Amino acid sequence: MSQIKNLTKGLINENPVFVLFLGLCPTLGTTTSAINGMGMGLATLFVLVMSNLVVSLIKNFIPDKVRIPAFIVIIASFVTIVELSMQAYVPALFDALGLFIPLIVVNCIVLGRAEAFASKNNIYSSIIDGLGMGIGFTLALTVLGGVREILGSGSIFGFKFIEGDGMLLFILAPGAFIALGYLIMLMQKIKSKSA
Amino acid sequence: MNKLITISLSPHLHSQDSTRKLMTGVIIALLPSLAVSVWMFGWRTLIVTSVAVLSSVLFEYLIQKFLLKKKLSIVDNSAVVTGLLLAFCLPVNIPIGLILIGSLVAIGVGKMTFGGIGNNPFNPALVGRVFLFISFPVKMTSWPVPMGFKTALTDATTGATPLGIMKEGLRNSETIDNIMKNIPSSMDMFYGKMGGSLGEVAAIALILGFLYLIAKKIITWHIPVSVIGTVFIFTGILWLANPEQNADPVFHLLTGGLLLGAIFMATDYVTSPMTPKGMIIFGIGIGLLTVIIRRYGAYPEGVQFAILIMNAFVPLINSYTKPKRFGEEVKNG
Amino acid sequence: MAKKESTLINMVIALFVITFVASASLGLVYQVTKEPIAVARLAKKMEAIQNVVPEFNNQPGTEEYKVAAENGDSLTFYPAKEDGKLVGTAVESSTNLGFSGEIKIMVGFLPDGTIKDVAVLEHKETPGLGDKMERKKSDWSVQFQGKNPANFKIAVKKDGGDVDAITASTISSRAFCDAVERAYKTFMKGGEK
Amino acid sequence: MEYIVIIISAIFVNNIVLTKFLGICPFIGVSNKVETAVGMSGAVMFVMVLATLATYLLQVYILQPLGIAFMQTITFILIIAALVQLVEIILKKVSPALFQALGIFLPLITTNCAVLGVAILTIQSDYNLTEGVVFAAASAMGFGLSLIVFSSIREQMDLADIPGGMKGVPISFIVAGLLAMAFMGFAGIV
Repeated sequence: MSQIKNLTKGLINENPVFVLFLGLCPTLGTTTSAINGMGMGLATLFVLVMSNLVVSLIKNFIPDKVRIPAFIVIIASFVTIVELSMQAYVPALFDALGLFIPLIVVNCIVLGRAEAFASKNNIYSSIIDGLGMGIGFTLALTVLGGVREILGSGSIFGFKFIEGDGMLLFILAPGAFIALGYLIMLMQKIKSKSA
Repeated sequence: MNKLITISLSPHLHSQDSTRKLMTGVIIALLPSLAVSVWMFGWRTLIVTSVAVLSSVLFEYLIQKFLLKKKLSIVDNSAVVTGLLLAFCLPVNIPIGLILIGSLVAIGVGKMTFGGIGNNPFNPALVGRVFLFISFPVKMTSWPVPMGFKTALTDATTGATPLGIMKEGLRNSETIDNIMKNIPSSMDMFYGKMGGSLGEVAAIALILGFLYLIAKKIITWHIPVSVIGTVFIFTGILWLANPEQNADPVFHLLTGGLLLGAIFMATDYVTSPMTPKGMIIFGIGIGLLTVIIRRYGAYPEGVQFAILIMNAFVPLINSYTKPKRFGEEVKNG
Repeated sequence: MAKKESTLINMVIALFVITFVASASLGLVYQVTKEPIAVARLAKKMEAIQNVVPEFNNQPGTEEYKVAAENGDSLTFYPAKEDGKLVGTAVESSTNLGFSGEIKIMVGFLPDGTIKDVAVLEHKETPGLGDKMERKKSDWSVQFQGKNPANFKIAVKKDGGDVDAITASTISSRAFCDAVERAYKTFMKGGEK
Repeated sequence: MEYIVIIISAIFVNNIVLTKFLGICPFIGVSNKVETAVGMSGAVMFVMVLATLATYLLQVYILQPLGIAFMQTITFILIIAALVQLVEIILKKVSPALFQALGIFLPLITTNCAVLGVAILTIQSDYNLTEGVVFAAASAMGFGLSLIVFSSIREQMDLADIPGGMKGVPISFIVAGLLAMAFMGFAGIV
């Protein structure tokens, strides 16, 4: 029962983007379309699950004073693995996400979960926690990317439903901030109603 | 021109009545420009203006009533002014749908999101206008050639604004003399015979409005004069230094939205500094940024961006220019 | 199991082991992905080459050569050959005149200097405006097909050329023309290999 | 001339916060007061320049000669983390006053993606060492400019009657969006 809670808490109640306001840079920077947002989310999900797994696996071997550098090395390794694999197998997506792939390493969600959860819990629940948070993050990015794509290019997942262009502002930088601002407000409304 | 507290006048009034009176004054001051626009661009001017005004008022009403559930403030006419100013920044051949989007953004995002009148850091009409400009660059920059009531509204007969022609020409490294051949004479520009947005073309009508506002003490001279003076001096220096590459200062004063922005938009109480000193700093900033964007930027016109950017600096300007009372530490506000 | 104490020796060992394992596994992943990355990079270029020159059966990507351009720069040429006979040349060209940053394009020439086609490799132009130079966004660049710059002036009409500019994106269009023009000039100078 | 272009571009045209979305967390997190914003900007400027210097040297003299450029992410972040620690220790010893001013922001900076982002951008843009350092300093200035302007607006908004749902983070994003929109006017200046 509690495992299910662990898995779903990242969706709404503890959504890393909409509620905890973590990982905002990639959230704004990569969501010019739903598919880009989803790609970024999945890349982060992978790093999150793997680093949670490894951190919880070796937590007892790491002396307390050096745990943060150790976590950073572990996270950075998985980020590099994602970086290299994406370059090799999905180069177009890698080009679209650009700088934000290496920047997963400083995404507060990843280090935050490693420090706050994985270093204290067993492997199984750490994986579930990583999955939950990762899915919540992916969901948030996909939704924001979707909203911006619908408003900005008149399409969703690349499927065009109006002629010509949408409101270009939404695929440019200002639109990212504005769309996220209103989405957070909506999410908080939904959350306060469901709670 | 939205305001909550009258800061430039004393005694300090903040009743809805006073807001309403000021707003009505602004509306009257805008009428000469509207008249010239109708003369230059034909009846569609009135359609564009009324759609913008009505939709602004409607959106303000709907948002206040159903989203914010607050006391209604429609009666203070500030939404009418926002709608008018927005319409004045649009080309006359703009599709109706875009006007609706513009007023929704102006009122919804620019104003009501911040809690309505008096709380917004950015000028709502400019928020709407720049939003449209960036979102629909093609539709927002096809200007009909003014031909009075015969103004054709099809794409085939659009022309550029004088500033657009200037930027184009300079990019092609043509000389000013050559470019000027394609630009209406200063006299034509003075009474508004040029391509451009509805309310920005006729310098004479805008100046009339300015004199009315000053006479009625609705605004003070500080902001408009410092904006216009800065533009005049800065472009004058550029012109004297290199007349081959820079248009003369008179050209810069008469073209684009400079007068409209300086007189009616930069002077918005809510989004401009409180003290005369602050107003002058604010005005100089707008003037400098306008010239920098016009001369060096990608966009031919910079007034709208310049005012928005300086809007953002208003709290800082206020906290450095606000007089201290009785030596107490004054909180930024 | 008890948590390790934070003694110096423990800390050094722990960090060393982690760093060592991390570097080793990264090295491994690097070895595995090295080839696919190279392939992916080449594939992108090859796709552009294929799009702009007639059919060929050699390896233009491995027969590339550089030709000096006007301003001391040099452009990369990819010869396309069918059964050893030159059928076209893809020229990688670029310009800094874009609205926001560099634009890289691939221009394919037939041996007589006629443009077979053009393709965009990289650009940072405004979405919805300047990005219409990409074929997948609009058909704007089709107008270059089959034109010979000897009798088709590669410049936008506003500049007295023969190219229709993208609506509201004269700067991007002009930059694009500049890159094509550069490719053409360089091609005529040293392309007859 | 090159340097002026880099500086204007990094501060206004391609502001790292408003157009590149780097350093958003402190932008939203520590922008309640102008005073804190100034402190944070100073600390970021300090670390960003040092980090860019260090990572540049690392990239050019170690990673590239050894052919292990793929280790970029992992080595850069370690360097930055170590650097922040080092700065903290040295500042504490050498200049307690400065430490007082910047100290509380330093731990936050390791995970400020603007620092790593600028370090990587310097490499990607093929800058040389001086250009890189100028770019880092100008980027930090751009960060500081937007942070300070933004915090002054937020201070003022504390007094405004913001609707319930928009209070706090949502309204901050709207302001940031409108600020980014206004800054688009700088497009094409360099």
